Amino acid sequence: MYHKSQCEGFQCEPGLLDEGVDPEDRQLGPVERLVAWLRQKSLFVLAYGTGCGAIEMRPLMTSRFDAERFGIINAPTPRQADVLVISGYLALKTLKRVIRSYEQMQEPKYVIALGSCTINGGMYWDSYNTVKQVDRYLPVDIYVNGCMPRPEALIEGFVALQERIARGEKAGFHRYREKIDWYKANQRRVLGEMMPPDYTYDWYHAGGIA
Amino acid sequence: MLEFLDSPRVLHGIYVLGSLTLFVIGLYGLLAKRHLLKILISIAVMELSVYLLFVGLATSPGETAPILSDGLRAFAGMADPVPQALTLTAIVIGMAVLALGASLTIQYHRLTGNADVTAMTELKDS
Amino acid sequence: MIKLLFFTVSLTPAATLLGWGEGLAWPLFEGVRLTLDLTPLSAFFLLLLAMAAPLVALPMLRGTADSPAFVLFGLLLLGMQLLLLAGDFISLFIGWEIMTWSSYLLLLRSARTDLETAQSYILFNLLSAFLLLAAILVFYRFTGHFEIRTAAGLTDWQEILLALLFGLAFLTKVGTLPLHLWVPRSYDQAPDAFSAFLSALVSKMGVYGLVLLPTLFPDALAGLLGRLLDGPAAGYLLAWIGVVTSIVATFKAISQEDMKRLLAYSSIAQLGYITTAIGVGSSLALGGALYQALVHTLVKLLLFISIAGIVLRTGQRRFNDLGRLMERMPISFFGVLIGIIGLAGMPPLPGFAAKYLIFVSLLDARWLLLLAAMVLASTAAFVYCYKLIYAPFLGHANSASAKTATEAPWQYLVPQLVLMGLLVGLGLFPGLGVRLLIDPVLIALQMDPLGSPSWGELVTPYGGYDGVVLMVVFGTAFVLVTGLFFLLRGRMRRAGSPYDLSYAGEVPTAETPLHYGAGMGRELRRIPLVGWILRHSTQGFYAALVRQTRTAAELLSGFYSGNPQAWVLLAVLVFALALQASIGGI
Amino acid sequence: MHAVLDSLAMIGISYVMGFLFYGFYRQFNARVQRRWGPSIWQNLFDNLKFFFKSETLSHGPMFFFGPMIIMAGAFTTVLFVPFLKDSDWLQGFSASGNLILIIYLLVVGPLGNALAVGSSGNPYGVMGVTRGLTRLMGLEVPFFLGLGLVMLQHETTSVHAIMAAQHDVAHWGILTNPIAFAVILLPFIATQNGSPFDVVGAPVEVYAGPRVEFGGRLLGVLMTQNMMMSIAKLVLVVDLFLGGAGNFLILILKAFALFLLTAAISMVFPRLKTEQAVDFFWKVPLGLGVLGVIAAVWLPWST
Amino acid sequence: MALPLTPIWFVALPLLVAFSSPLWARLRLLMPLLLGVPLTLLVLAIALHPLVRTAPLVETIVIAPPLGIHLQLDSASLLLIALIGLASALVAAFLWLGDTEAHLRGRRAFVLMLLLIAGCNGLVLTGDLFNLYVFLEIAGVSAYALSALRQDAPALEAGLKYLIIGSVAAVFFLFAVVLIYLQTGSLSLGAVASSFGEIPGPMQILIGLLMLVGLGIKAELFPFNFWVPDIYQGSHPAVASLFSGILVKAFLFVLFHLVFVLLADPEVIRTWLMGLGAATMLVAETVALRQQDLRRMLAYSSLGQVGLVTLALGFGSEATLAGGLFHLVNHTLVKLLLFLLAALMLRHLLSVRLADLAGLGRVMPLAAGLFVLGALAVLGLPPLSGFVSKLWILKGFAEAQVLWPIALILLAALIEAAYYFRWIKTLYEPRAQMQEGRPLGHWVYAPVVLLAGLLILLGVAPFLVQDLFIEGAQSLLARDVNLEAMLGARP
Repeated sequence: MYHKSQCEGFQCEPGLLDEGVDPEDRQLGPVERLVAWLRQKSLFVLAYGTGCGAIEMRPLMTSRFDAERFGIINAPTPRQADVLVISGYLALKTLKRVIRSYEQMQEPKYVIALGSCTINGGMYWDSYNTVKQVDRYLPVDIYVNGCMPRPEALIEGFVALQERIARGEKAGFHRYREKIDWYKANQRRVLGEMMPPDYTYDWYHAGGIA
Repeated sequence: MLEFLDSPRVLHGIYVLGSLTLFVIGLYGLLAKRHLLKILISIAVMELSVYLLFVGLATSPGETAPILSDGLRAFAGMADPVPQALTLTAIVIGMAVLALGASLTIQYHRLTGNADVTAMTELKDS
Repeated sequence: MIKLLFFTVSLTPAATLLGWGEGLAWPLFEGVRLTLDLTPLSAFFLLLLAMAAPLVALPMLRGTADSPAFVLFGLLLLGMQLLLLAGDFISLFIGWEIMTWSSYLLLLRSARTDLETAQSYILFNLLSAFLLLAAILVFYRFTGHFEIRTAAGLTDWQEILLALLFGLAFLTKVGTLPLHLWVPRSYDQAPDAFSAFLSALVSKMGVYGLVLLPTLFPDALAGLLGRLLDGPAAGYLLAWIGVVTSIVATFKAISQEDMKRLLAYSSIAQLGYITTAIGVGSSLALGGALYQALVHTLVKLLLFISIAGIVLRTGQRRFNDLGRLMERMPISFFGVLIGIIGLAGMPPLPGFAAKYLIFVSLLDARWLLLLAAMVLASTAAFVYCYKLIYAPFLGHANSASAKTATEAPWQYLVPQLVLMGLLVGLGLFPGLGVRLLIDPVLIALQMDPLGSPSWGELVTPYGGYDGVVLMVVFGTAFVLVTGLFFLLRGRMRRAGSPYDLSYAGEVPTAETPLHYGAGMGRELRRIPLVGWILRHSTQGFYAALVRQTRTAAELLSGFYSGNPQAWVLLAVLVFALALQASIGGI
Repeated sequence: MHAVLDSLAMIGISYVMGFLFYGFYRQFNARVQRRWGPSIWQNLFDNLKFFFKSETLSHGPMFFFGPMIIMAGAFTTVLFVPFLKDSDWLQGFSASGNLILIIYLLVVGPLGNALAVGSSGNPYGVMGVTRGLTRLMGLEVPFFLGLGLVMLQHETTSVHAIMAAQHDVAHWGILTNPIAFAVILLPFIATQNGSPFDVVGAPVEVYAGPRVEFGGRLLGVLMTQNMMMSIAKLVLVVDLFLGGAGNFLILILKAFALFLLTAAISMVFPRLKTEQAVDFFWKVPLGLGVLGVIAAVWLPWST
Repeated sequence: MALPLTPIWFVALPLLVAFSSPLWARLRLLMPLLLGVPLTLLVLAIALHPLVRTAPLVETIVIAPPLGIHLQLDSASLLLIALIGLASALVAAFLWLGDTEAHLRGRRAFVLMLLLIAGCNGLVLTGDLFNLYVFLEIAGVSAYALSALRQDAPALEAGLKYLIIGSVAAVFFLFAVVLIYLQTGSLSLGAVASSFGEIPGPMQILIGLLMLVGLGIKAELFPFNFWVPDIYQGSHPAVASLFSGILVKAFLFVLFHLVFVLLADPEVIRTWLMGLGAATMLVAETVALRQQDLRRMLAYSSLGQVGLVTLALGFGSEATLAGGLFHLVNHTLVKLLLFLLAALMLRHLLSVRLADLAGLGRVMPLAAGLFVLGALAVLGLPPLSGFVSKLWILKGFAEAQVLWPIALILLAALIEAAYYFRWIKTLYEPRAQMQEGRPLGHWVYAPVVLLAGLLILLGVAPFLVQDLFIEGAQSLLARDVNLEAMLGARP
């Protein structure tokens, strides 16, 4: 039985989401603008299929939805990926691997949380072994809501992401670097003994450069 | 009645037959007997047969022993002396070998308690 | 003191080469006179010897002085010099035999040599030696002299018989296919520094013999069937033997789990190329064969010495037990790197020049199928070359000793540096090698020299290439690219741990099997041809031969029963039978 | 100065051509699959994006030098392939090289990169390298045999001489030596890492391949060299079989025609496993090559 | 009175010294004399060499006409005499310096060894068939007794076996002698030779076969040599070295001497002899593969070499004869070396079985090294003397355009290598644990090292001695000259 012994997500830290968004529009120079434009034209996706959402990822690349026309293509390994799509509820086992995959991606990198279960627990809101709210553990850039969201919704999410990239806004990975202690504390709370070894993230503590 | 025995051919034939018989007996003993002394005796018998053959064939009927004495000054009518001398020598040598063999057999028997030729298995391919 | 003396001894081949006056002669006995003479061909191989001997001697100096090994090494050098300087076959054979047994005794100095290895080494080498002796005697029977010079007045069949006997002898030494059983195990188990010498030099003596053959019997290769396409027909057979050897040995090398065994098989394969080239027999091919011999000597010395250093420092020789030594033994790493580049015949190192000459000679003879087969062998060689550098130096350290190893001692590093320098220099100036080393030999063999317009250029009738330009272009490109990238590298971050891998979201630990050392190339078995080759081996045949001989010995030893009566019985029976046969038969 | 300009031009041309060709390939592929597909510039965007990634992970010096070696190898290869016939321009250093050298140069870079893969310590990467080397072992035999037929036909290994011999359409290699072209065609696709022989670095399905540890700008370098190397190979085959090119436009046309042919073949076949590919190469193209050799060398009418 | 330099001393001196042994025992001169007598004989042989070069030396000691002892010394027999002198001197030196077991240094051994020397010399020298029989028995009896000298079970067994088979051989030989006498009426070799051709054919064959069996047993040819390994194993290795080194060689010489003198055309039995030689060689080498006892292995190897020599001598061309004689000498030296080393190992470790010798190279480096040297010499590997003699033989075959013996010899050498190198490998087994045995002095090695030096010297500079062998071969072949000399010496 699920006991609501502690607050979760927005209930505890309501200001968190707003804090990530940079209030004043940063002015981009021409080179930065070009770079940002190039970045949004090419998104390599690491699709992390943890639940039923994974089934909605496949049609994205098929002739019907053809995400490739947006420059979106699957990447084989996290090293090459720009976008991590977390598609489904996260259990402790999968959370650990999602974090690991995210940390192995090269910046700039973005996270799309796909589906209600990922975002707020959804139908597993009182399950004893799922992680309810992914944005406590990883910085999510785009939330694609639904149970399950259609591929069209996902494409919309991508397009939104592209727009944000082109605007040169501060993204989730900045937030992750800046608030690493908070994220790690959250992660440690649920993972406990299963925390990955120090070397996987300790460079974040040094400002992201090691 | 037994004159035909005086003919050298017949006589030599008998010698040959006899000594060959002896030889074969010796050979049989050598191959079939297992006691060391019997084997030595068989060898002696074989040697003996050869001596007999030698002396027998070298002598023809009517010849006397080749001993130069009693006024005999020539070898006329005498048997060829060489085979006899040689046979004597050979007998001596055979004797010596036999003696050595017998002594070795005795020592061997003392040491190991057997004199069986087939039981001599100390030395063999490993 | 002993060490100094030994090192001086190892310089004797160089002294011989430099100080050789005119021929020497030594009467052995009635009708046999040993003559020693330095021809350009023998000078070429003597040069290899002179170069290799001190380089191999240096690692042997490490640790306590092993005087018997030093003496044997000296004898080995003596035998090889005799072999190379021989003006007649008897001296050649004497040198050959001294080389055989002294190298065998050196092989016994290793603690790892087992009985089967030792036996196979000596028996195959003696087989080779006795074949050589038989060939020499048949040669003597046909010509009435022992001198090494072109044999005149032989019929075709006589020449072919001789070439066959000589050829078998020399092919055994170079470890051609069905006769290669001894090579991998002995190279593997020999003392580590000595393996270098075995592979680099001792096997070259077989090559020396093979190169000698066409000069002895100019018509033997073409004699049987005339000319096939544009090359000698009998040589076609020899060339195929060489190529099949290379292919099989290459695949065997890929499947090895032990560094030295891999090198041994690669040695067989490389010598297979030489065999092929000799089969072609044109001046291009012989030039290629000599060049390959030169390169192979340098490369195998380098590789075996580097690996000896690894074995010295870690005590491990299996691919599974090593890994990530690159950071601990950087010079050895570069040694092996240069070595495998040479071994694989990649430009710009001189291995390419050798391969180029051989390829062109095959093209010249229009033996395209051979060319394809050879390409197969030399491409497959990339796999084992990669395995050789990956498994010890890259990947993950797989044993405690590999994690704590230090760089090899200077006795191992100096030869490596020298050899690296030689290889790079020769790669830069392939024409220089041709001009200085190959052409004099070819001229002496009454063939057209290859010629080279400049030091850097290697030229054939089919076109050539310029080593200097190649090296400069590649070097410039490398410097430019690296520099540019370094300027624009952005934020570069060094991985925090060797286990920081993208490993399907997992976090591998020291227990995770991350090192792909011995398993590399195992999946090649699934290719039908390769699987077939790897499933078969000549070992069973030789084992059966040994078994049969043992059975025969057992049967025959039934005669020696230890029972006097049986002896007498047999003697009498034989007597009776012989009597019956000779008198009764009349 | 001329050499420097010439080299820069060749490198630039091969870079641009490579990305455009492959951009076209992606769109062509998409159209065959009845979808819109990305723009023709998409490959360029991808590449530049990687060059502008702000973070790059390295596993040590060797890991860093691997892509540099492969890039240098690609430059060298490009510079040793003559782009134009009878021209002073776009020749690079091809006068100092030959066909066999170029074939070997094609593998220098990948082997250098293999070192980097090895030093990363990722077994999947090494597995990919092994697959690549295995495929190389399979494809090189018929490829070399086909080129051997060409070299035999012209009795030279010099690319210039082979080009010069094909002075008009009737003397194009593809007409005078069609078997050789047929022999090298499929291995050529494999050298281009094209489907159906692309299991080595296959983009999606396999969590493996030589590039598994490369990301950021190093990956950009790898993509760049791949494109340039592809162009070098294309131009080489154009030189050998399509009579070379007199000027830049014809070069693009011929290369594009050839590219279209290979792309069309790639598109319609499913991917083969490595060992299947090797076995295939040793059976079909090599068998064809043996027939070619018999026709060219062994039969009585062949001189 | 100046003692004339005559061949009789070769037989007489050892006999005299042997029979006056009580005196020497009292004077404690046994060992010096055992060394001195062969050395004297060796010097005598060298002194006689210039005489013999010109013509064979024939001497007849008349007991009573027409009885007499004919001694004939030609180049070939001189070679054998010198070899016997040298070999027995080396063994004597080994016994003396090596501080060997008491029973080998006692009076009995002294007498028996000198008798053996006398017998062998007599065998080689005699020109009379019956004397041949007598010397055969002298040598035989002393050999039986020598092998039983240690008087433990193996030694007695060896002695008895040797005695049985030796006596049978003697009976066969005697039978042949008797038949010859009955057919020709004479026993002198010269006379027999001149009338041998007149004996009816079947009888010739019978005689020949009887002789072949008799001498074949003694000279260790194939179907008659089954006794050899047992005897060599049972005897002390030093004694075995004498058997292998001189006794067999004397008998081989006798066999071929008879063949070349009696038969006007030796080619009629060439095939027989070569066949026997080849069979001996191959069978012995093959069986040797599975031996576990060093002495037994050496015995088989010795058989193999005897087969090789038989093959070479049986062919009967000048080059093979010369090579065969050289090989005879080499083999004597090598087998002395190896058996004496076996004696040393036996003393040190109390066993010479393969398993017990593992790792010997560390405990007795010199012995092991010399063993390797000896093995290389047996195998005929340069630069040791075995190579030269083997090459000489092979060259002889090649000159005569006969190739099959070459193939067989090389095959046999390969098989031989298989077991010799197995032993060598075992000697240098790195993993074996070897206990320290009894220490040996340095002087023990002196004769062995001398032997090794000789092997190397003969291997490097065989031209120093080649004339000896060529002359020996020529004198063996020169039947007419020999006959003339022998007949001319008839009283």
